Amino acid sequence: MGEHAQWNRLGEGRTRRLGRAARLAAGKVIAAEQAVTLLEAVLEPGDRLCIEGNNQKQADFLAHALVQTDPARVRDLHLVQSVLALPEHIDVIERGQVSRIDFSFSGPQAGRLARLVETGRISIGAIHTYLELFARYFVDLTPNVALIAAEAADRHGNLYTGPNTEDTPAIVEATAFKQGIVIAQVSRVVDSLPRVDIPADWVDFVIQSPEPYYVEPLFTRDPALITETQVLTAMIAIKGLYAEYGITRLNHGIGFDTAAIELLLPTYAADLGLKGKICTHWALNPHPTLIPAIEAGFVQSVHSFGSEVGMEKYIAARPDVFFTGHDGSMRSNRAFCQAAGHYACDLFIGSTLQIDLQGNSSTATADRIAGFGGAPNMGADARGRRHASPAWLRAGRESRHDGSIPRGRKLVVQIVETFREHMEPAFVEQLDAWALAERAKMEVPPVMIYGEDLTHIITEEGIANLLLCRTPEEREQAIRGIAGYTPVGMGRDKRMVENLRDRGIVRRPEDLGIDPRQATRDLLAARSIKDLVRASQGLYEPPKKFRNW
Amino acid sequence: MSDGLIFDRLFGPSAHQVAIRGHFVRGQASIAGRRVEVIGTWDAAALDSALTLELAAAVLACVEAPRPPGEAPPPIVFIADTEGQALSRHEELLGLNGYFAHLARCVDLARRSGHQTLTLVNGQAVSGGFLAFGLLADRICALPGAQVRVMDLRAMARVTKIPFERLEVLASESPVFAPGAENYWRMGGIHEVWPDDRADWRPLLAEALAAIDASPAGDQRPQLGANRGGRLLAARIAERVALG
Amino acid sequence: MNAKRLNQASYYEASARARIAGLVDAGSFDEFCPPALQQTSPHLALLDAPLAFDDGVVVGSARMDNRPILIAAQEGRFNGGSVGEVHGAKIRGLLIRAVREKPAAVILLVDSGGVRLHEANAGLIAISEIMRALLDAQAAGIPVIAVVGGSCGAFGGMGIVTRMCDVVVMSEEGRLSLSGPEVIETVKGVGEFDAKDKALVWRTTGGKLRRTLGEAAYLVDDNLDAFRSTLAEILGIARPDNALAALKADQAALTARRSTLADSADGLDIWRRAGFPAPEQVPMLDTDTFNILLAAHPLELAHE
Amino acid sequence: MEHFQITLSNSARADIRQPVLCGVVSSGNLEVLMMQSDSGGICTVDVNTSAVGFRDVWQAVLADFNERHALGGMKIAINDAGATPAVVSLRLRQAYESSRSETQ
Repeated sequence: MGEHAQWNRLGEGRTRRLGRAARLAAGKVIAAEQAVTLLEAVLEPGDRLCIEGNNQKQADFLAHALVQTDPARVRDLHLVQSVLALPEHIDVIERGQVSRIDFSFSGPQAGRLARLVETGRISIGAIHTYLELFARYFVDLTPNVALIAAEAADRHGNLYTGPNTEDTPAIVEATAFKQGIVIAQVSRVVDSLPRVDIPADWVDFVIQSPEPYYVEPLFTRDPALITETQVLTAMIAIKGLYAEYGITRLNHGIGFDTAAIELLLPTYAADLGLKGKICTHWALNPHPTLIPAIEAGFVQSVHSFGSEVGMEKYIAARPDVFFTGHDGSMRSNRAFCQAAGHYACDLFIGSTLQIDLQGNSSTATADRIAGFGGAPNMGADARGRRHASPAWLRAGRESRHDGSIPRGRKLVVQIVETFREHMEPAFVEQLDAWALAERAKMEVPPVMIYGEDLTHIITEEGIANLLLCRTPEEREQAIRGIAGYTPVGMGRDKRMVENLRDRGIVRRPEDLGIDPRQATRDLLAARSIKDLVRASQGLYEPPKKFRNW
Repeated sequence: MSDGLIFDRLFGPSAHQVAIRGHFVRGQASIAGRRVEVIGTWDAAALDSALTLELAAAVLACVEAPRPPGEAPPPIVFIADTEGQALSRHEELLGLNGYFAHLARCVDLARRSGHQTLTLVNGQAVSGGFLAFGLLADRICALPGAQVRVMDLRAMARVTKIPFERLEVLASESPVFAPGAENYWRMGGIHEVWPDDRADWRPLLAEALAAIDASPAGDQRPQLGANRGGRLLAARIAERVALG
Repeated sequence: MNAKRLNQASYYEASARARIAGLVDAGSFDEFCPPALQQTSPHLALLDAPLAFDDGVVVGSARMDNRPILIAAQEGRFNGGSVGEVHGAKIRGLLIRAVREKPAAVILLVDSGGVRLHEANAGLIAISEIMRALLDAQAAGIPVIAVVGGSCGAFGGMGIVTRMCDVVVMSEEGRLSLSGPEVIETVKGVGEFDAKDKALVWRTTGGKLRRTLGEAAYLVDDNLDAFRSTLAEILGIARPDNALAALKADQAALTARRSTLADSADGLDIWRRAGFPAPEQVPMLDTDTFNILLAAHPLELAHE
Repeated sequence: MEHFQITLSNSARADIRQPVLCGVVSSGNLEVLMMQSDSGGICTVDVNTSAVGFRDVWQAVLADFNERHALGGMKIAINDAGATPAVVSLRLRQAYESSRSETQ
């Protein structure tokens, strides 16, 4: 008998916790005022806790309840969640209720987090990529309790997560099937749901929050702010890379550089005859700047990590392009989309703050601990990949200099201006990540994309094709060769760079037949948010801060 | 200055019938044997569309008023005391700038109809409220103690992001941005700053009106600014563009 | 279906020089007081601020549909198109020149927040001098046309100057008013005017509202060709009229506007009153549709 | 603001009959004025910039530009509000090209 018991400690723990919470509700639905009491009832010292904090959707009400719990009862927690975005996520650490954190991204709270680490008030297990953290949910970081957010619940506890499903399935699956407790905050409780995203028997408690959960419009880039230089780098990317490799399956990072590419597809790329030949299948959030390309018939399919505020009606009206439920609204899924971006895309392109001479890049600065979210998953060669595509094969061919067995390679591209605003150089001898690693006592410097994965760098000075470089010296000179007038660029060996140019390793705009004077904003398919709305036939409804109407 | 006193000093105690209604000034007076019309704003008026229409109506009435044959149109004396344009969303919706433009055209019509126009800055003249009518007169005089400005130095420091202390120092070298009737005088934007040692302003007023007759037609202020050394480029550049 | 291409050059985004180049007959522009003279602002230099060789305004003569015109273009991206001593003197000089040269019109491409604070006194005086010179040009029978479609709109003294012009042409992105929303918010509080609520700002100052109120005679698309063809059309018909009868009619209309709009909070109320079928949709309407709807639903002023 | 003059030598003679201005002085942007001078194989560049401490970058950008273009006997004046070298190079090229088209 005693032997049996040790095989079900998790189940007994679950029974114990549910027992303490039983007096709070007859069914699964619990009143908002009881949220703090519920958390105090189910949480035990040493618990691994996930407060669903995605890139966009936040379980903000439950996070707020957590910081009101009694620190004597709720303590020694181990936070395991993808994003530390809300002030409450840091507040609960400052209140001394958390002893350890494992996460992926903490952009909005990066400064506070760095101070906590420096003063020894928190220990970081690791800063993961999204996929890596989700993977560990199923190995050694399974949550005991998950606080999640959904759009709506029915009385049984079925959840509708709608367009912003994001991390929820990964969190709930890990928690529910390892005897954990799942608590959902929902914006409304209804009799019947548009569709069921999370079945009721995976959910223990439902709380209707007084306010709908907060969603940040993270992926909206106002075309009005795209510069001529960004138009130029976008032209270089399209003509020198997308067209050359025939890239059909891809992921774009967030930024004005990539927004410029999206907005040049129906104009510049169409003029080059590239419609149907590039950019047909995407792992991408529903960027509003992709609307003109979709309307122009460039895009066949988009699967998304999460949604974007204001894009709901547009997405629902384009079911051939987006993944939508039978109810018409989109279904996103961060874990699957990350996997798609890693394995099924031929190209990742994104921006960064710094690139060093080996091609390592990072957005880390010395006084902020931010992490990189999903970029490292997309921005890494998928070494397990086996299926071929022309772009993948060509990149593989270019990278093999030793007659080794034929194999493809993912294109991993950084697109930057040589100088950011305030004349901060994008190319550096040493990444600030080293200084951060020292201050925060990290085991490895936080690199976003490793030089060995990086295949191309695009600046307004041209493209460096790192695949074709045969030696570390060539690689360094290729990087210096497109680093313009930064100290790194000015330190180049001019003769060697010209040599690389002859071999097509460094390609200037003129080598590609691009005249920088043609790079004007008039090439953009939309020059304002209003243009995007019009392109969407009025279906896109941008958040207020982006509207002048 | 108390309501009546200024008009006593300008015209003499029994030579004016000027009524002050809220922020609006209207009446008649005589100076050196000539009848003059008095129109203006009072008590640091924030100029809004209603007050602007009152001023414009008064100017139009002067232009329209029947006169005995052979009598010259009477001069119009504008009293400008304004803290600037009214700051209100509704006024912006109405298009307050259009009301000011209308008033400016009315003042110009009066000038072209033969009325001399003279502005007396009393109290303060700020920015848009001053532009709307005061600055359009043939001649502009600042009464003793009058303040003229666009913006005070602290606000300017905030907007231009230039430290206040530095602006203070520079203000002593240049009349171009700091508040003060004297600065406007040096730049030719104000023709006279009246001294504060006279109890009786009648001679000054009569001289000012006579000076309008004596001065050449057209806007002489840029040249005045050059002659006084406070505004060296305005006249020269306008001439280069006009004649070049 | 192909997305509509925006390959026409945007007026809003064009520089002052590019606007002139896009509006006048090719090769006809002759600049006065050109940048080569480097007539920069000594006052900006004193404050150690960036200078521009044209002090933010381009003035000259040109031809439009082969008619002679004088034209000025303010550069909104240099110091918000603000008027200082040199800038103002160039515009004034152009208007004085008009009296002598008798062009078909003077065209002012206004893109300005008003007085330049770095030289506030000089700027205020300069604007009043522009007003005087503008009235002189009109008195000489020269029509003055204002165009408002840039990022700074027409505010402050330049908002007054714009409304003194004989015809105002706007795009929906243009704004025409007096005090900037930021100024009103700073002084009177966010409750009076929330400057960050851009939709409200446009419903209070933007091109569609100004066209509805009749302050702008034309609302055109944001491209240089649309502005050009409208201006060419106006050239033949605009006539200045500052006579007593005209000003009395304006006095009556402005009085009626005050009472008609006494209860209107912003453009929505005005479009509702005018009888637009879906007032809340007006800001999103394209220019042609808006103009057709406005013709069918003009705002009637309640004359007392 | 920082002011300095950079002198370039170039034996290829510029031919500008009409002075040319390109660009606008706004944040991150600049204006370039190109004029003919009578200084033979010399090109003087007057730079007035709000970004203090980048004289060596200006020197490098202008030297590269000088290598590819005929600047002898040209006078260049620049008002800069913190433009990046990319924008500077672009404006220089635009100004140069339009100076040539004006003379044709």
